Amino acid sequence: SEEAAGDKDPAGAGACKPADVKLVGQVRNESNPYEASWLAGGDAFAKSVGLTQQRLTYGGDSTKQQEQISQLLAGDTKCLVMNVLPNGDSDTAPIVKGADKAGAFLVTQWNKPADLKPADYKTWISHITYNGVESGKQIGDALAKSIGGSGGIIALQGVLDTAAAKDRFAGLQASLKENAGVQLLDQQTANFSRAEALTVTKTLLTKHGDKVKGIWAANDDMALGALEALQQAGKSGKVAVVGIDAVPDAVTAVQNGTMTATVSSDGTWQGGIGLAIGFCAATGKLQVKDIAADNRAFYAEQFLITKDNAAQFAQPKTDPADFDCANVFKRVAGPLK
Amino acid sequence: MTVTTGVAASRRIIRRGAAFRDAGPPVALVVIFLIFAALSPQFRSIANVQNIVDAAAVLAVVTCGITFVLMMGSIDLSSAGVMGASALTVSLLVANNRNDNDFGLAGIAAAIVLGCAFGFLSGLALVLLKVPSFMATLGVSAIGLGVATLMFAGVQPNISDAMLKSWAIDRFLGLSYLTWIAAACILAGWLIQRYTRLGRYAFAIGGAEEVLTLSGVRVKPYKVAVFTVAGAFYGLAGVMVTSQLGAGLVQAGNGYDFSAITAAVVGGTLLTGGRGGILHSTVGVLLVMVLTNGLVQIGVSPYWQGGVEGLIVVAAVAAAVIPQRRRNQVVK
Amino acid sequence: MSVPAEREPATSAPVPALEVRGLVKHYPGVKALDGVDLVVRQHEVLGLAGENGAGKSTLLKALVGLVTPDAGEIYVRGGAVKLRSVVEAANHGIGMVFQEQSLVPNLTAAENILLGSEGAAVRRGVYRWDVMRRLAQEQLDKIGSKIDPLARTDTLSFADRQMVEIAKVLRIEQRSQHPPVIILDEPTSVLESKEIDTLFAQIRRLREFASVVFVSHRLDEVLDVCDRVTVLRGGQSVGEVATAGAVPRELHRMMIGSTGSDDHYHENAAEPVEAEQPRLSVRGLSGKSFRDIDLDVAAGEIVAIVGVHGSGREDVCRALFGIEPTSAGEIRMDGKKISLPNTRAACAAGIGYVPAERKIEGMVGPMSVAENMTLTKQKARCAGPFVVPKKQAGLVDRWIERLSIRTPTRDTAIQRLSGGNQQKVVLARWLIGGDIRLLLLDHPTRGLDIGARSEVYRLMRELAASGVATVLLADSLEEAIGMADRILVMNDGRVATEVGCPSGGKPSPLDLVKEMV
Amino acid sequence: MPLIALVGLVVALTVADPDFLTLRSLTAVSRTAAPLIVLAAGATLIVLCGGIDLSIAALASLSTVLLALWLPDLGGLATPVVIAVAAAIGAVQGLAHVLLRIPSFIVTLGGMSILSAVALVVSGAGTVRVVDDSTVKWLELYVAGYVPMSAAMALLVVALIAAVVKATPLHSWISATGYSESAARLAGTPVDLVKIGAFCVSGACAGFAAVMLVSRQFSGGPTMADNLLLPAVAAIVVGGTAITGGHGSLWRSLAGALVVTLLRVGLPIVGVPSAYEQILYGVIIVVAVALTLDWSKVSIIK
Ligand SMILES: Nc1ncnc2c1ncn2[C@@H]1O[C@H](COP(=O)(O)OP(=O)(O)OP(=O)(O)O)[C@@H](O)[C@H]1O
Ligand SMILES: Nc1ncnc2c1ncn2[C@@H]1O[C@H](COP(=O)(O)OP(=O)(O)OP(=O)(O)O)[C@@H](O)[C@H]1O
Ligand SMILES: [Mg+2]
Ligand SMILES: [Mg+2]
Repeated sequence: SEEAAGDKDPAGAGACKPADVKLVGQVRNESNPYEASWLAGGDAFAKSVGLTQQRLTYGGDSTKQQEQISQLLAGDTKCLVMNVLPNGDSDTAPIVKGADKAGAFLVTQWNKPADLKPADYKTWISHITYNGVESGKQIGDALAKSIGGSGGIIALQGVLDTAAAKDRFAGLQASLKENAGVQLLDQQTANFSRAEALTVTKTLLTKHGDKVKGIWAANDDMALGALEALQQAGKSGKVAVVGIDAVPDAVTAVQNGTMTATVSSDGTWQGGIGLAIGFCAATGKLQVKDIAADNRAFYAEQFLITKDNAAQFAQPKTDPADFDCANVFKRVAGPLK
Repeated sequence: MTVTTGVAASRRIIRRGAAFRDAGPPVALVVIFLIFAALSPQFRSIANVQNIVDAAAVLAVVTCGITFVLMMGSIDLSSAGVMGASALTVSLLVANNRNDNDFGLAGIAAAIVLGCAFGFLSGLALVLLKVPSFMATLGVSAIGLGVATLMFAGVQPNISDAMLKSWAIDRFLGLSYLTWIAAACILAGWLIQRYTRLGRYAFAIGGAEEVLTLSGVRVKPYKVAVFTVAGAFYGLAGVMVTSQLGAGLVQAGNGYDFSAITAAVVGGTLLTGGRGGILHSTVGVLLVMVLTNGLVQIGVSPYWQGGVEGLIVVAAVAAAVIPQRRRNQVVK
Repeated sequence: MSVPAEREPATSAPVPALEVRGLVKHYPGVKALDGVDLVVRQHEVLGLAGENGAGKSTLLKALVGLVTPDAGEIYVRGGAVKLRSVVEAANHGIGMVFQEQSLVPNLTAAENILLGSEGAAVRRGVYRWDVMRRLAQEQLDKIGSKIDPLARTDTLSFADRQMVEIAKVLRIEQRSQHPPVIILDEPTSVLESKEIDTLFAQIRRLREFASVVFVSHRLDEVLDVCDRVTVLRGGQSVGEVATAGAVPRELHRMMIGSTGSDDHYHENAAEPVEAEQPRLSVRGLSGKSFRDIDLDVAAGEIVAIVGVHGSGREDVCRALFGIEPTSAGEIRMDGKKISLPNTRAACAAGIGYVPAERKIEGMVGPMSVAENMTLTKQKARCAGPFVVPKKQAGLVDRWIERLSIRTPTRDTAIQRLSGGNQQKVVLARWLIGGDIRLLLLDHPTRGLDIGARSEVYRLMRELAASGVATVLLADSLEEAIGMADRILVMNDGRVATEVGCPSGGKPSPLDLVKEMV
Repeated sequence: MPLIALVGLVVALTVADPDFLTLRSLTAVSRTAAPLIVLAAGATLIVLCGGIDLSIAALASLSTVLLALWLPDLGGLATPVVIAVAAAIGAVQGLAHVLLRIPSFIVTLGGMSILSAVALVVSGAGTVRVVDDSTVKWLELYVAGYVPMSAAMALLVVALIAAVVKATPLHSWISATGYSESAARLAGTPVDLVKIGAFCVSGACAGFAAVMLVSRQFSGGPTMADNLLLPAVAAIVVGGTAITGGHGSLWRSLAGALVVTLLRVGLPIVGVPSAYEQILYGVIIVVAVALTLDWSKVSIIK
């Protein structure tokens, strides 16, 4: 039997029996709604093919993620399928190289350095992400619109050294360029955290007072923190707030008007689709070499959620049909630039 | 800030500079406040001062708890886990969107009791298993986070309990209820420290634990009790964070462990125990909060903020120890 | 174990307050107590004498429940008791002032006095400071001490703290309706002679309503304050002496089993000093607690500095070792000007320092005898940068033999040695390099028994004979007079006067005391 | 004692998942543990002196950034230069601790945030990719086919420091400083130099750990090693080194680092769910310390 790593069918196509496939989903932690829904999506997919997903979490600790991956790859990797959320850009390369060497099927999401391309590897099937620049700009525009095109806003940045934070902020800057009347009063990092967003927002509100007409947050958690800050400052409803991710609380807030807009990123789908793509490849239903170049690294569809369409997103719905091997690339919105 | 072992060594320094030592942190607080006030007109606004005090509430409560532990010469890193567990507990027990519970104050009490239980666990690990508190509390923190994650179960519990939400929003004399709760905690902490056997023994344990044993005092129950009291403060802090955020977060206590130790130490509480106290720590908390707020107000780049804060903390402590420097002084 | 129901024929003598029979205590490798018998009568001051390591502290700790004896019985007022903790001992009316002062430095005197037996001062865990102050004041009044009960203990002087300890131990009266037994383990070793007088007055007062057990290595003190002395040797009681008319020599003989030399200070070994240039020459040295100190010490000379607490002599000593900063003045060694920014510089200049606080500053308790001995003069055990175990073993064993240090092995942790042997290791630390030129000895015989002390004196004489200059802060005026060639009297940070002290022409203590205050 | 904890853990994990005890799996553990071992080894020296170093992880992160930035220009020279720079930064902290008389906890806590800020700024708050990793690649090789080079190097670092300390007066000096600083100083021990030296070595170790991380990650990042702080301290304590100073050794920290690594990777890999993993981690680490601590050497546990 071929125990050792790396000497697999060079085409990168698997011939595993479906029952032999080992599905692994790895995210930062199970303690926030977004990643919890990701793992739930993975579980649902695994169940649909009669398997179980091994859930791995690394607590946002890059080294721990690497440690887990290398330990995982030190086991039996023949029919291993991994759907991984790298902690940061820097964590993707070692994961990819390790998986490639061990011949494990890999789908990564969100974080990837620009010059690292799945097309250069055999078993790194695909990289999925959302267009951060676009979503940052979309909510920036929505914010500008809701404050009537002019006035001061403040920005809450994410963890400064992540691509998501940078892209989204770049999107805001693009939006500011187009909306000349909107003025960025201040920007601070709140590290994607609800609690930090609360204190930072309070401080910025006292600093800029009534000049603040809107708050741009790089994710919904921070937007929700900002909402609390507004409520505590007695400014509930007087300042527009936008975020990204469409976590359930944010969608509800958009629905009832306390928040202006957010952008969908469908965690349940992300958790399922990565495993689905890997499963199809491992069982030979999908030949990696046949996958279109544009689908090896792509932006997934995302939607701006405003009061008008929020009801649609209130219940995230994953269509099992999305995970059929023929449909797995249905939500591709465009190739990664 | 300085550690002197034994009676003889302490004899040599106490008389000199006892006044300086306690004056250092308040002076530093005033100086830093004045510097920021001079640099930024927004900083010196009434609204911002209120904001600083309000923002200090949770940290003040955590620091109250940790101060007792530090006074004994132990350390406590469990606040992050305990606060997470208590935040989830309270948010699932008061009116919320996950279940039909609506226990109100009883739910809050339960969260505080849970905090006590975790503190009790740390204390037991220390006195029964003889695990240094650094490790024992780190372990308990992990356990707390695990328990919190279990309770979280994938869906964020949002609270709708009017009373708990109002704590963060309603104001009395310009300050939020949470701030008054923190003030009450400081007062309670001060009373415990000064007027109860628990507080005085915690102080004495930091001063000379072996002497207490020689005097026939059973030290272990007091150590456990101190950790339990600290746990209660963390439990309350978890509730307060939940009130602020309107939701129970596993990460409710993120970063409070080191911030609280920093605040206590900056305020003049010794890591080796036996000196400092609640009032010192309160000054430390204000100093830390003034710093974080001030740096944002004067517009220091977010990239540099952490660094500048670290630098100022080191400088403040350094300035505070200058009057008591001696050649053969033990600094750990 | 059968306990005789009826103890001591109830004739004339009342039942003893405390009696110990055949107490045995083993420690790994040592038999600390080997069947000790002891009787403490009511209203007497019983002295306990014995060499370092004779088992005095162990015996006393057994009496307050800190040490569980392996065999033997303890009777309190005729009844056999098992003492398992300090509290139980206190309930039987036995309390102890420990060899090392044991107060919590950051608590008030009142709290220390009431520690562990707060009584009415704490109700349901809540302090009532007014009651506490009153109760503490009552205790202090008993011994006539004037200190403020609410003063922090670490702001008190050594003597005052001793008073606090005694006041504290007297709290046991509250626990037992019988007259208490108060145990004082070496209470005088850290006190000045004036403070000792106060303490003795207290002890005599205690006798009115209590029994006292008193331990000291200063035999004259023992004879002075005690009614009776029991002598321990090797964990056994070897005799009993009524103090009336007894002389130290007799006690000493019982302690060590033979007659020691009469020439305590080895004065016949003292050699006249003739030096053209002083080894150490200090001019106008000033620091925080001393001003304008001039001091010359020739090679082979022993100069004692005397003064009361606060005279600044200790700080002068520490300044000469680079620990205490100086603001003015110059220091010359063999005519060469040196500066002493730190202890390293002092060591490099051939200066050695034996601090008074042996346990805290003198030795590193958990480290071995060998490591403690070689801590300073690393070169002596190294080849190049590397430690040569063989070289170290040879060196250390040689010095263990030469100073007759009693230790199981050279790798024994120094904290397990008796005080005298610890002190010898600390002294040896400076000698093994063979390059020591000036020794600063701060109370080098504190807590040592008479024999160990004598050996330290002999060592000092030998060193002087080999040309080492010595500055001595003596434990007592007698010691200073006995050992020194010259005495400097310090008063309030200045040198008050200088007294020649050659063999044969010694000044009297009174001459010195006049200048000290 | 730490060895018993280590063996016990391996046995427990093997029972939980028989696949765990394979050569490849153990090889992966040792490779994984390498940076942690090196970090813990350096910090052990400081703990032995009675202090603590909270800046090691931040310093390692900064070093990964510096190495990634300098590799293109300096090539093979970048590694020693980064280690030297890290050592210098460690020494500066040591100097601040000794000269300003600030507790090491505070100095290094401040150092941690300062170094993080510097790392954030010099990296432009992002990952610095290493395109040509030929000069650090050697750490990813295997000795004799099975022993990862990084693990071998970690072992070498521990052995080297431990041997130097043992064979020279440093051992006495460090223990004396840790057990009783004032006694050590009065014995003429170069207490200040020893402490600064310990900080310097700890810094160098952080630098070397950074090299290992870069060779593993093919990049440097301003927060890359940050999460290794608590595991490193845990490794030291689990090894049985007294956090109060004096008693302990680098070998103990090596065993401790392996225990901690096994817990970090072993529990999730054998299928313990995330929430229970944390609970188990907390329980096991406390029990491990209870097992390894030599109570006869430390009288009072704080
Ligand atoms: N905890 C202990 N462990 C091991 N040996 C001990 C311990 N305590 C005392 N010993 C040993 O028991 C013997 C008696 O010691 P003890 O302290 O009773 O002597 P001592 O008469 O009080 O001496 P000193 O005059 O120096 O105070 C000594 O040999 C000592 O080394
Ligand atoms: N400037 C000062 N301010 C306050 N206290 C001081 C000052 N200088 C010295 N002291 C204290 O005075 C005390 C006596 O000083 P020192 O120890 O030098 O006297 P000493 O004569 O050597 O006493 P001993 O007889 O115990 O050796 C010390 O406790 C010291 O702390
Ligand atoms: Mg004794
Ligand atoms: Mg003195």
